[in-house]
Amino acid sequence: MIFDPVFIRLKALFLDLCARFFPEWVVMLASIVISAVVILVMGPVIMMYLTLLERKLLGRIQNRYGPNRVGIWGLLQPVADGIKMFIKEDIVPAHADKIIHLLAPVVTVVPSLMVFLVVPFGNGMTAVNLNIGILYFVAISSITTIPIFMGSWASRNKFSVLGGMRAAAQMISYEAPMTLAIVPVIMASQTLATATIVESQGGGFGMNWFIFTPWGLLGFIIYFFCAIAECNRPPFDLPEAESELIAGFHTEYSGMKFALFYMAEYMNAFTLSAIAVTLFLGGWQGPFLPSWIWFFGKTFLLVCVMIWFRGTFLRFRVDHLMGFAWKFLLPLSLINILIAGLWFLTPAIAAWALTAGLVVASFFVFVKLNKTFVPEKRTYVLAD
Amino acid sequence: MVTADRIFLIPLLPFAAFVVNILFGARFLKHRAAWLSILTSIAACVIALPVCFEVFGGARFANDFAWLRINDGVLRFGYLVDPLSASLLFMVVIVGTLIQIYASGYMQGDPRYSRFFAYVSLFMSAMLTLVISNNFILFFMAWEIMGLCSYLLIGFYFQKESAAKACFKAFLTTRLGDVGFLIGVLMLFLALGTFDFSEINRALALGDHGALPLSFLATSAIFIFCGTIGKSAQFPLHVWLPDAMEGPTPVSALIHAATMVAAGVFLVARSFTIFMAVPETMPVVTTIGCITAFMAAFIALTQTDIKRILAYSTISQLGYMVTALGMQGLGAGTFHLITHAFFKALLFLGAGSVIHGTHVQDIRQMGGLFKKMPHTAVTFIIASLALAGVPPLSGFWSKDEILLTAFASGHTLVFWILLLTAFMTAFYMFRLVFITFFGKARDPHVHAHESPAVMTLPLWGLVLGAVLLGIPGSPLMHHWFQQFLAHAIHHPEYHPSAFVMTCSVIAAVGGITLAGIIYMKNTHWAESIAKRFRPLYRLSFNKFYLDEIYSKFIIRPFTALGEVLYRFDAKVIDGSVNGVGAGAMWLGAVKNWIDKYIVDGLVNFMGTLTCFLNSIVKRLQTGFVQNYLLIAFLGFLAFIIWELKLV
Amino acid sequence: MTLIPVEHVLIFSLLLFAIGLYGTLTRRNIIGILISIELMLNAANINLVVFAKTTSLSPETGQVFAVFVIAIAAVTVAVGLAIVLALYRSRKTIFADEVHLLKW
Amino acid sequence: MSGAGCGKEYGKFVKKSVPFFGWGVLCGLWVTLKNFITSYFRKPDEGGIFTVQYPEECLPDFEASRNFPFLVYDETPEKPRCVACGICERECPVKCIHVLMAKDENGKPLRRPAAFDIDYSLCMNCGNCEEVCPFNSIFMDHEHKIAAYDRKDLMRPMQKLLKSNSYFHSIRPRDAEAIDRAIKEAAEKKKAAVPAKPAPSPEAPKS
Amino acid sequence: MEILTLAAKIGAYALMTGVLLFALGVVALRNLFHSALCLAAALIGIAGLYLFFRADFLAAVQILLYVGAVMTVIIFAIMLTEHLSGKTTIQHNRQSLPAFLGIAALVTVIAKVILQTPWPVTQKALGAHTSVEGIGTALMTVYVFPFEVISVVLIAALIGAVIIAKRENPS
Repeated sequence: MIFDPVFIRLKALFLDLCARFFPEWVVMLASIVISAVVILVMGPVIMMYLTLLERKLLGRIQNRYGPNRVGIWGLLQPVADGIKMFIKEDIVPAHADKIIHLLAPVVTVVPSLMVFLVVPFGNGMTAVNLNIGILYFVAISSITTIPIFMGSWASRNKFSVLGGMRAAAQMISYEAPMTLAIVPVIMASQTLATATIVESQGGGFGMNWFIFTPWGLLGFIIYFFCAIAECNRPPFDLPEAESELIAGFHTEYSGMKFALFYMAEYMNAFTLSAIAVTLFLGGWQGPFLPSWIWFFGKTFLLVCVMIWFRGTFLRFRVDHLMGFAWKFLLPLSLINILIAGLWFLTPAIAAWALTAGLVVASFFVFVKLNKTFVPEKRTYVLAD
Repeated sequence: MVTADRIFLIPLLPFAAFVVNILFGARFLKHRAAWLSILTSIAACVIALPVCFEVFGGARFANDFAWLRINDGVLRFGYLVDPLSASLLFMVVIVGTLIQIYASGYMQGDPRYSRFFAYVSLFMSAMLTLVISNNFILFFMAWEIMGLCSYLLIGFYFQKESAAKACFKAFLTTRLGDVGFLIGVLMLFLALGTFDFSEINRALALGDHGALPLSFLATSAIFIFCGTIGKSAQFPLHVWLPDAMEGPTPVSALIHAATMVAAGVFLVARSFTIFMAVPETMPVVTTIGCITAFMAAFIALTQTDIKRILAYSTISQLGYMVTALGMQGLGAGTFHLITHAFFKALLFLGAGSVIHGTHVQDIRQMGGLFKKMPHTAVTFIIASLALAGVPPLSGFWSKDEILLTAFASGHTLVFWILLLTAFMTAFYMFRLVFITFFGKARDPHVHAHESPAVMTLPLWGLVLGAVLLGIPGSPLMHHWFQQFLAHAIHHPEYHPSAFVMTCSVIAAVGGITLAGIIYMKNTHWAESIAKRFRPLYRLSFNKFYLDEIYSKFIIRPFTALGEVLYRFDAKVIDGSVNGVGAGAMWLGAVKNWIDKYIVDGLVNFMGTLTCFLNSIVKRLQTGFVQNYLLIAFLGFLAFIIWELKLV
Repeated sequence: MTLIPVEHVLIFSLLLFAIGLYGTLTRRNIIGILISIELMLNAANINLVVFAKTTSLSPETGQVFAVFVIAIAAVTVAVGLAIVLALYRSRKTIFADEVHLLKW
Repeated sequence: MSGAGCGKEYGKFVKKSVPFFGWGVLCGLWVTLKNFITSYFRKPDEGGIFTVQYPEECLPDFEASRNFPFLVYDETPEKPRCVACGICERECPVKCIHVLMAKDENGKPLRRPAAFDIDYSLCMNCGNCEEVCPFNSIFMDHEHKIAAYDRKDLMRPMQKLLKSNSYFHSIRPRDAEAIDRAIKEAAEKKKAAVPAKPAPSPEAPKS
Repeated sequence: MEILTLAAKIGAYALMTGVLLFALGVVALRNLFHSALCLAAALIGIAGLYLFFRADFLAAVQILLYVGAVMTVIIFAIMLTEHLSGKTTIQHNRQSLPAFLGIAALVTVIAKVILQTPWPVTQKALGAHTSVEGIGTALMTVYVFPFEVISVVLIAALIGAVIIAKRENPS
């Protein structure tokens, strides 16, 4: 494949060029800067086109066209939106904590961008191949609650505070099953480094992807639900539930600050999908096409699924949301670790039968256990 | 290694019943709690009795395991079933089981039914452990658990203030003796370097007194005897036992008549070799026992509460046993211990049956119960005859054995005192019998009825023991029992003496006759004598002492003496036990309120002083956490600076 | 670690600890106290890591213990904040010097 | 349109049976997925996209829809049907119609308007003027793209308001024919009874 | 490479200074929310220092547990008790001066000790990344008992916290 390492070649070429004229440390710096710049540019661009993609897909699902006026197929729509955001008035509430109100959206974007560091975009295309890659990802993405808190608290608005609290509760709750759903993958690949995880899924015509094992499938489902909840997308968008909280934690934000929140959210959606692809869907593994095309293709497919979910499902109720995380996903993910352990301990055929049976059985057991809530039949006096 | 051994099960089964009853009894078992306790007791019986008979046949069981390792010393726990413990074991399992069966009827309907049986099971477990234990530490642990059970069971009706006070008193009083016991055991360990009975016996048999002088061993023996004084209610620590009658009657029968109080005597028997090694201690034991026996019998003459009479009788009989042991009469003492357990338990259960049937405890309100409660009355009278020492019942043989020991070993004074005591015993027992069961019903409000079969059957069971158990120790079987014990611990034996037997029979029959003369004819003498001597008996302002001979010749001095002794008991000794300077009070005559004032004043002064000091120091406690932390930190800082020698 | 002398890191953690201690001693708000305690724990953690790195111990040892400390810190915060909430609910205050009933 | 169909479809899935937990969720996903795919090839009335790309394409207006009023002339703009009676001016709730009757040199009214202005920025499309006009001369137009940068531009003078009868026919054919017929009948009746005063037909069908 | 080393050194010292400044913010700021945010910043800075010490795993754990979980919970509590952390209330108690003096003494003493001690520096461990496997192995072999104990403590604390914070009898 010629096109596979094309970006790597380009960078190496540039660095070679640098090395002829500058001392070594400049080359290193340049290497760092190039990766950083690529990520810094890629993040917002991806975000912009995700908004467009989302609007188009949602439109189609609702029998509409979606934006198609600005540019061909509406391709310039995000640019137009961005310009609109820039020129909008920046409103700060009178009693707001001004510094934190300003800091919150800025801080929001940082972890979202930092996560790109460990995403393996293609064969050899990981910005930094940290040996604690997945842990790094989990750690960094757990920071995102704090800027949300900052924004909601600094706004001095009860809707904001309520939204912030909901966001925090939700993110903490869903982080636990998400992390636990990752554990079997780490067990299988014996490493935390993202690139190595992808490599361990190679070969076998894609049948070595972790999603094609019982525990992988269950883990993927758990992870994916948690990912949707982590980036506050429907049906888990309680922190910004319009009908209850106006706009949740960013009620008091407008203009570019609002855009930053928005950007962080969409970049999170992208990175979470990308990590899902890395962990369960074989990352950049795939035949014929360049690895990065496979990677982006799979990632965008997952993003499309997220949008599809948004177009389909209703918003959760708060108690259902928490119950789903703590009473269903968390025990299921714990059981999943056990199942994965059994998978590695038993020979192949038996492992399939055993683990698949266990997955299905535990799924239904937890369904049964969670069905306890039966609301009492209510009679209203006025109705008589 | 612990070998799995059925004998370990004997105490563990009741303990299991205790655990189950205390945890689940109140909620799940309820009235079935009794069955659990009884079944475990019966199981313990089933295990223990064959063992006992094997020992009677000459076998001997011992087993132990390392419980605690301290440096190179090993403390081994285990059991030792030798003739002495086998005979006790035999007595405890049978009496305990029968009393529990009885209690399941007696306690029917009590709100804390299951807790009662939990306590009783715990007690059984401790008592059995004590009996078969092979060393002083295990013995002492069981001893203390029994003390706890006694406390819990005396205070079983803790809503009654008198019961609450009584359990408190019992616990504290026996505690005095227990501390002495512990000190004695530790001294013994210092002297001989072991707690194990067999090793102690072996060492002493070889004449090895350890590194320390013989007087040290003697002191330790006296201290061990303190345990007996406390637990077996010997003078001067006997005051708790009458009060302990506040507990449920089966408890009085089991703990405060048959088993626990006998444990003190058993302690002396267990450490008999120690006493034998230092014969100088023997007179102490004899004296204490003798005083106890006589004094308690004296007090019993004037009591009106049925259970208190029996309690004083118990004290008196325990005094008998201790006296016997003091005269090196191990066989006699132990023999009396076992026979006494049966007929005294029977007496208490009979008394319980009477109380159950009449709902009163005062014998002046009873009368003529013979026809209404035939089973109770017959068994009670048999037991009374046994206690009085009428041949051929068991009490006769064992008491005769003690008198024989006293007579033959040359303690003539002791012999006559004991004989007098035997006479008084017969008298007060039959006073009780005649007042309670004969004559006319005195209180029209009392409607007596016979107790249910679950209560009367154990009575008949105990009657068997009370009647037959004298035989093994009697001349009829050539003092089999004494010889049996002598296999284990050598002690002197004496040939039966016709003179002693005659004296004993005369004392018993005389007492009974005197009681019969006075109390079977009281009705028409009563009123006239009551009018004439009313001022003299103001202290006993009840209505039963109206007989002429009673008032002229016997009762008046007896009553006075009894009263004096009783007061001596109640005020002086109780006071000393309670730590209020009873000696000063006694020496300073009756004005005890002055003493109280001084002592209280001292206590109050100490309290005020403490309060005053406290009011200064309490400023430090601000209730403010960070302040504490700051102070702690500064202290730590000072420590660091000091430690690093920076200053 | 080759770059910075051990002494400097130790002084740094000492200062961090001192600041945390000052906060613990003087903050009125109980949550503030908890926060300051976290600072002290972190100072200790830094020392654990540094010592394990610079002595003959295996470098994992210090980190393992730092992980333990972090877990314990989480426990502290969870229980502490639960107490704070209960306190706030019952007494409407979370100032340490207003909760001083436990005296005399 | 397609929404009702979706509901029915969804109900069909759910009611049949619930084989396992999450079946309803999958049914919902299937419905939206099908909607998404069919949006590419189905026609609007079959469940495809029903959006009308407005500036480029419009839905045909309903015949009876009404927007802003205009004046009808028969042959030439010089001969409007309006006789400047002023009834519409009086009846207009927002007073957006201003009529000035034409007069000859000596001040005699000429039964035609000299000026007829309607302020579209005030008009609220109520259609009262059309209903009250006895001469069938004022009607509601379908024209709606009348945005302007200045409010003055919305002030329509008579020249801009006058539109031919054929235009009226083109937007509201049925009404126009009925009115033409009525006018013709009235003219014939007038011819038959020459002396009689020409009167408007009270039976003029107005919608 | 010299310049990179220098840069790293400067970076580390800057990080330390930053952490200390934020720590000062934690204890000095009157607004509790601000000091909590300062704490978060300080903790992230310390995680950076861990990275500098080549303790990647610990850095990630620091961020995951401290910043992600502990800080969130703290801020949650601050929000629930918010009106007490406003600017108007006095946020420091009366023992500031003695505390300050004592701590100054402590710092002096320990700093003296630190500077006087000849610190041994073994060369073998320096610069090497601590492997995650090594930590895992240590946790599961040598330190498995404390590890399990901590799990039990965590569970107990979790249940305890729930019970303490639970509202008494909602009816």
